[in-house]
Amino acid sequence: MRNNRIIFEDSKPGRKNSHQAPSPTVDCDLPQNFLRATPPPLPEVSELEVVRHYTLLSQKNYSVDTQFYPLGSCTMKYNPRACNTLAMLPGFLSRHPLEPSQTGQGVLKSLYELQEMLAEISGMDAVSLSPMAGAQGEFAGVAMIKAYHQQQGDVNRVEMLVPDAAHGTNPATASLCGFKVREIATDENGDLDLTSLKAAVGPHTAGLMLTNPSTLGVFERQVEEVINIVHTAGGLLYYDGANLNAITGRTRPGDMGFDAIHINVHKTFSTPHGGGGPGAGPVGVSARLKPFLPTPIVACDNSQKNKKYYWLQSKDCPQSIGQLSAFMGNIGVLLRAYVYLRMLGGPGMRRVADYATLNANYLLAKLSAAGFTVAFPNRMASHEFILTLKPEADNYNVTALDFAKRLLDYGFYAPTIYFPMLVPECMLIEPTETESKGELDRFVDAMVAIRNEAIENPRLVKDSPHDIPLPGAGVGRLDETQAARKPDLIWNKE
Amino acid sequence: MRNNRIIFEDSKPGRKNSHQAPSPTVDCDLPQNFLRATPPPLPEVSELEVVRHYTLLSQKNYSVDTQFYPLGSCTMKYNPRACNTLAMLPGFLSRHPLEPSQTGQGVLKSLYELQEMLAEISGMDAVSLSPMAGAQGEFAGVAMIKAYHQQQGDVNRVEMLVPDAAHGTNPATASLCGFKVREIATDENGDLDLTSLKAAVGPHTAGLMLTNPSTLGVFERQVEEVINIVHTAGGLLYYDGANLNAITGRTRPGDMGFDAIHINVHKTFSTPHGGGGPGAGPVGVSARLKPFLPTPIVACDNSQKNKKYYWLQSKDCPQSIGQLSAFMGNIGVLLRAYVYLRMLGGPGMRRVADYATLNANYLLAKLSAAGFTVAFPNRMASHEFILTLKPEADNYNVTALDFAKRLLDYGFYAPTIYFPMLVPECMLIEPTETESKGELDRFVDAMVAIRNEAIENPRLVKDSPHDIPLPGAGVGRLDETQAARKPDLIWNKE
Amino acid sequence: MPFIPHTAQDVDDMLAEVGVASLDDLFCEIPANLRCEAPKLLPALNEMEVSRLMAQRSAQDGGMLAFLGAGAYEHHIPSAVWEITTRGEYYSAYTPYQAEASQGTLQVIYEYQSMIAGLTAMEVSNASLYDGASGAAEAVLMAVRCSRKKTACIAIPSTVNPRTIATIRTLISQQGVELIEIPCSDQDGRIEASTLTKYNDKDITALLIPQPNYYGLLEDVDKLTDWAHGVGALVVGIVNPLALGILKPPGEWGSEGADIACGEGQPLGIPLSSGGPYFGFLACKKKWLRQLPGRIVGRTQDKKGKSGFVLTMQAREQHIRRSKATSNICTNQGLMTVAATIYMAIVGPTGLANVALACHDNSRKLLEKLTAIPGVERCYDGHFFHEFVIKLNVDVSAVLKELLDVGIVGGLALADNRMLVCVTETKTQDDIDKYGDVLADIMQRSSS
Amino acid sequence: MPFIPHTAQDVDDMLAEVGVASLDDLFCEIPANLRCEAPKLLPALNEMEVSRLMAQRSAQDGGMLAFLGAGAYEHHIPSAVWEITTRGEYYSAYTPYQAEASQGTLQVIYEYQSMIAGLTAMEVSNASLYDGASGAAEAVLMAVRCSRKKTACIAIPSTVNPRTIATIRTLISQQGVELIEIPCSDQDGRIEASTLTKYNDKDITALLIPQPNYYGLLEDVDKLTDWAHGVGALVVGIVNPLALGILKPPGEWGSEGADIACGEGQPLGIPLSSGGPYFGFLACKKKWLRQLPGRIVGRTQDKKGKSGFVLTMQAREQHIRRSKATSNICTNQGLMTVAATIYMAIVGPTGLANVALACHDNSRKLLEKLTAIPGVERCYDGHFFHEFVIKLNVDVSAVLKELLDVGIVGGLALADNRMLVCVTETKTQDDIDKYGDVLADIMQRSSS
Ligand SMILES: Cc1ncc(COP(=O)(O)O)c(C=O)c1O
Ligand SMILES: Cc1ncc(COP(=O)(O)O)c(C=O)c1O
Repeated sequence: MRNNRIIFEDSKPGRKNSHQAPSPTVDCDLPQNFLRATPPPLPEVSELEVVRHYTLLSQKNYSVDTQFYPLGSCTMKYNPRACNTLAMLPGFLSRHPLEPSQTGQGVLKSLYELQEMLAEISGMDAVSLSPMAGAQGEFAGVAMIKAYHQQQGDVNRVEMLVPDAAHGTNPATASLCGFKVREIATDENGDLDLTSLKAAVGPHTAGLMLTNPSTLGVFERQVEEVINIVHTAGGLLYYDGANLNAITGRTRPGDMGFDAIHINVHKTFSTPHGGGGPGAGPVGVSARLKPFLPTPIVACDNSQKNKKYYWLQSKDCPQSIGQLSAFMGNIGVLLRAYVYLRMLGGPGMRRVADYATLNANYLLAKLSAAGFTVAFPNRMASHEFILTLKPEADNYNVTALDFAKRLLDYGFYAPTIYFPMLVPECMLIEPTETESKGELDRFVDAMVAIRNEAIENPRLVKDSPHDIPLPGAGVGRLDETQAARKPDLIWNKE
Repeated sequence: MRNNRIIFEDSKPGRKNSHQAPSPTVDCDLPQNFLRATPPPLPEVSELEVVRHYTLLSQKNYSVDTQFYPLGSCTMKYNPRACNTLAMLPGFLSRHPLEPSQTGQGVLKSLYELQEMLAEISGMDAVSLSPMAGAQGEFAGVAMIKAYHQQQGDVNRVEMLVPDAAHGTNPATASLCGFKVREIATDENGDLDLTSLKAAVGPHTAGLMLTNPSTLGVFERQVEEVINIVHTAGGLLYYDGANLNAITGRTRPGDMGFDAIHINVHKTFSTPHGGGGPGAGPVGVSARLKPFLPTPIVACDNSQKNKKYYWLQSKDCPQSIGQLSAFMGNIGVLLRAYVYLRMLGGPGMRRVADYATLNANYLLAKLSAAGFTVAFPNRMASHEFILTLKPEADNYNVTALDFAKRLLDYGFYAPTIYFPMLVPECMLIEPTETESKGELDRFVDAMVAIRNEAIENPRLVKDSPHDIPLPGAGVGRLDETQAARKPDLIWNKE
Repeated sequence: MPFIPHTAQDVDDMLAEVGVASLDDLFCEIPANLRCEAPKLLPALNEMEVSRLMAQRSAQDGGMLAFLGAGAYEHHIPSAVWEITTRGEYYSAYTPYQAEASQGTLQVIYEYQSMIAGLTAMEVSNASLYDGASGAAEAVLMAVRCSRKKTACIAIPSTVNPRTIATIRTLISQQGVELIEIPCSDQDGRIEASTLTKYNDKDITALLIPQPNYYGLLEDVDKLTDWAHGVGALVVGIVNPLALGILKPPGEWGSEGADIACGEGQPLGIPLSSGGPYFGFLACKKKWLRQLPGRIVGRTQDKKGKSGFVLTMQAREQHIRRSKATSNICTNQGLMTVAATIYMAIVGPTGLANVALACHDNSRKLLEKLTAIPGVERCYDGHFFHEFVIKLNVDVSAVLKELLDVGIVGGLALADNRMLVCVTETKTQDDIDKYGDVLADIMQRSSS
Repeated sequence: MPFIPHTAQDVDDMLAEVGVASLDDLFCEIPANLRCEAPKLLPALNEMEVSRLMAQRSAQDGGMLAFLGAGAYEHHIPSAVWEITTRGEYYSAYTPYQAEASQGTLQVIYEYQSMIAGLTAMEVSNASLYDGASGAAEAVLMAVRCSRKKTACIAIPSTVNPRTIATIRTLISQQGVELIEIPCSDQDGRIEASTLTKYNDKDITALLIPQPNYYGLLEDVDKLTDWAHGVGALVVGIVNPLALGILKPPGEWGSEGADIACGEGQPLGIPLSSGGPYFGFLACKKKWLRQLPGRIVGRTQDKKGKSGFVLTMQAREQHIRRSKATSNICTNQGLMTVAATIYMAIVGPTGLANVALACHDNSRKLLEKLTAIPGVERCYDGHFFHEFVIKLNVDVSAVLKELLDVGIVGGLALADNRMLVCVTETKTQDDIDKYGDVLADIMQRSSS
């Protein structure tokens, strides 16, 4: 079938889209030793072939625009199309990053206002927009903590505390910053185990990275005590803002006492996930970390009647941890977040948390009533929650993975199942505030139907997916082991 | 399944997208008798639901961007995406049609140049862009012919000659213009039957509407004689330009002697078909019909150093047949045609005909070699050609319709089969110049495979389609008879 | 070769398969004396060059603060509308002849028909016509077919948009249908039921009723409809679909409702684009279904009972009925109806009403502002939707020119120094104030 | 409620199902003293209002005739690229965790990896990093892991883009990796092999080689590569992918080829956008595969033998390996690689070469034009790709300011009244002449 081919398989030597590139007029004066001996092995296909190929491929994706996508921890909510249209206006797209700030007052003003609004929402003193995703925001935050201790001459703080429930980026970031990672246990209600925490803190503690609500889908109730313990021990507190969608307008990390925070704009601020980015991970800090913020940062000169916006560079911020990319970060993504924020305003941002939380708790209540096992049954869910399918695995030998694959057949993307590792056969479900009650009800129906299948015909579930509603009914369950064992990572002619 | 629902079925009373419409600030002062008693019964759905619904629906279409679409007579070639992007630039979209011409020099200049280029390509003396599709172009052309005769005092010319092979719009247009339609026969080689023509012409003849190459996919070889016969009888000649793709840069209707012609820009000039329009049907005329051209027409004032472009309105053209729409026709579509023409230039437009014709003749040769029956085997194909599947129908009881439906399962849109009615079990196939040899070869393979199925398992073909490669595998063959007998034309709650 | 995928090798192979030596040979059936060379067009540009050219031209155009209406209206169009509408699967498909591979387009049209029927309170709708004016002409021809009277005589109020009238004339003049223009009262700018009584025994086939009318005024549609039905005429409502967010729909006019409703669909999510493409909508009572021109989509089932959509009632159409068809229309404005459907779904009933109300509010505000200026007065004083007519005591075209110099298109000049002004929801209080202030200034200068 | 689909009834029903009385109750676990009110943000605008705001702001921005490069380059982007890339199915999906429902994204990445590998002449590629500079930092850390030396010491020529160097510093400084900056010859603006010999016994872990370098010059990559390999260092090539349309790919540098190739992907179809989002690419020899950071896609099969694509080699990544991962990267620049893949497929090998050649030609033309102006002279005289450095005998920032007044961004000011100038295929002869003429004029005025 046409759409199983790789683009290279449509290639024909000598085919070119001459309307897309100028024809050379003079001979190249560069010596041979600088030049490639053979043309780059790119496919030679017509523009129609390209359009057809990539249009058909796009149809082979589930996405928020086409399916309910309850991928926990990822906040797969609706990405308003206006954000895309407006961020792609010609004036924004065509400007070179090194043009003088005069030619970018439109974008700079927008970014400045975004900085201010993010500070207000998070309760932090200052914000830098430059990190390009959550993980880079984490890096910036942890590096600032390190820089702070160094500035204080506190050089023995070499340990970063990370709850065992944390997202993989947290420990990875801590080691990238040269810290030793120390895991803190979680108690049976999903709160941090304070005994474990108390045992861990000390003069080696640089800080603690906390996600709140945690990746277990519950709010850390002892957050003040946790912060107090760490602060008292001389450590700083990092807030992983991936779950900010749960609390905007309801509580603020800054008020809780956090020193640094990153914000995934591709989550709470609804910028598109793009099949894996680009996102952006602005960092916010308390006053004491402000001098360390990564550059560049947008500043505003109020001295004239017309405000002037411009970039503060590393030379303007001598204590900064430095720049995280060649230019200014993912501006186009940040513009989308700005448009989103402008459409929602303060009350809108509070509604985000309200209805994200309502949807999660509603779905939890329905699934629980339908007989599924909730991981933390005594807790109010945040914007997401965890089921454990351990009973189903034990009784019918049908795992969370099997449920996930079968959900695809029912036209739903699967919730997160690889994480958090603490809960066996977990299913981390995040419906987001933009899904309707009707859609949630249909999801419950599908889960119930699959459990019935698991009871009556477990093979059906274990062998799924069978007929994903995608063109050509999609593929069946793919062999990941073979993929890793015999890596086929690039196309070869033979 | 989600994507079988009608948008109204997702509606919930009271739901609104408040970010898309202002909230009223004052009470309406209009008396009740002018107002509707109940709100309009539109669906109440969220923006995400709208986006998801219509994105999913779009995936249920075959289109040029996704499939080979050899729909004869429709010229389903690649629509360059640049034409879309550039015609939708903000300055073009935002201008009101009644703004003074000063604010529209960009669009007017483009349209003026388009008029000139279409005149050059067609060999006509003047062009008006205003008709909004081919059929309206036909109307304009035939109305001009009528106006001409009237101006000449030649009031008895009440008959319009139309070949029996003609597209349905031709006879329909002739009657819309108040003419009696007289059919002219086609000979066994696809040329017009001159005896029939000679018998038909006379003092009642207003004109002849000819498609050349005809809808039988062959060039009318006696075109000069045909024209001569009609002209001699005092009639005028109308050229249906739907098939201009076959001859651009190779021959010109104006040089053949035609008096009026329409051009489907959504065919030869590659503007999108949009699931059924909008197209545009500019008309070109010989000198004697020029005064009758429909308005408005773009004119150019050369008197100043900077040329000024403006619209000629009906008051400027007292003999005009008048205006065909409230404003200026399908400007946005015409801009796309303009961009296309600018990218191709003169040599490019000749290549269009060359390779459209090559592709058709190649496909014909391959299908013929594969044992299919060509309707006009002694002829060179134009940009399209006709197979007759009568042998297959007779031998295996599998019709052209069955072949068409089964082709859908193979991932091809079907060729035209309802037309031309002259050829039994016809399949009018138009590959267009933008399809690759590889794609044509795959089409031949599919046709051969289907014939094998017809021999071995005719039910398979007769009951097709079975599993169209569309999400959810699409629908099976739909019952058109029931649709017409019990019309279900709008959604009703119950 | 731009857009042509063949390599030199392909071309050779294909020519060989066809059995000819060259591309020229493919055209051997064209008489030699008719053959030509490549046309002399503007030189070919690559996409980069043409992009720059068009960017420059578009930058020249538009950008005005325009208070223009008269049949085309500036409205906010949600971004989602065109982001989805221009998806290749809608954009590059054609009329859904193969229903099973065109369910996307077909279902959209079915939903479109449902929305238009709901908006107009009619029972059926077609899948679109070219624009509002040509659609009105089709409505007239349809009314003639429905009425089956011997002679056809259509009454058109002079309050119908003159562009619509002109278009109707062009399109129906070929068929010997008589058009009677009904004058409006100079005082009111509307049709008085009393004026109509003069035509009581004219054997009118159909009466066209515009709502709102060309001057933005609301006609007394109930009385007019009842009069027409009283004299055995059909009623064709020409309506602004956006105004139907709040205005009484044609299907509910008078005691029986209009028979046919048509209008310009542009306000429903279609950009102004210097005049097109727009689309005409056409809806009617079920009893006239067989006279409805254009495509119609119906719901049906496949053999397994799965529901699906097809083009239906094709026996009316040119490709089946040929010279006896209800119209010659073939390609219509499909993609525009996709956009309109998405627009209507996004704004919904409340949104449409709110947009209509905002237009109305804004136009009241501007009217007040403008008529407070010495030398400016309102013509007519009835209720209006979002357009009104003012009269200046100075030369209107000179004033418009001055306004243009500061980037304002103040309205459309009418005879007698009158001007038709429109305000939609896109105008802010600042815009309204700016227009008022600038005009006040100009008026003061011209009177001094 | 913007973007929230619930009706009041829904909310009541859902609260009841949850068993709480109000929305407030959902937040009962947040300590009371930490609760807050809605944040005080700029007032909410509806889509119409924000559209107008952003249109105004974007109209303020850009629009210059800019001769800027220095790491980001203006190129023609075929319309098809972003028309397809922003399709909802790419735009609103996430990292393809569920392979079977993400084959679109996965296959695109597989093709992307293949194209990047082909372009760089490397054996494997990841699925993207944030940008070229942070990608170079990842490449450095990777090289450190690959080399397994006790101490890590990276040699960076001073001809690497200073922004890249600064970013590398930020990102690797936490890990005790030593960076040695290798000075370039003031004369040549390039690294001389002779300079390198001074570092022969420094136990260098890896040498970074920029091609073209920051000044647009072509480094003698073969010699540099061979030197590095000779002293047991790995070679990391930092390349402009568009230049690889004609330049020798890293995999073919010297006798063994570079070990790792990285660079800024922006030239491949990504708009300038004031600096991002762009993407970093990273490719390497197969033997280093397990040290490669970031996502990697592989081809595999389902149970029926149908081929498909999955994320693979995940044991390297943070979500499995946690603190021992090759990187902390999670969200990368997926959508940018979709655009780049479509870009590369549309232009193809010939197109990419032609674009590169046109850039080179244009920059030669401008160089000639500018250096003909009295007071302007070229710094360095080696071969260059599409950027070069000139030196003025007057204050460069004053000159740039004057140029800006006529809409020209003349280049990037460097120290000593030097200026880095870039010309790509987007500039016409007229543009080049205009720049030359205006500069000549300014120079004349400033010298008189
Ligand atoms: C809890 C948590 N922290 C951090 C991250 C990393 O953010 P990013 O993917 O933007 O780098 C994620 C992303 O999924 C996350 O869920
Ligand atoms: C031969 C021929 N004539 C006329 C037409 C009518 O053109 P349009 O559909 O643009 O009205 C067509 C359209 O398919 C056609 O094929």
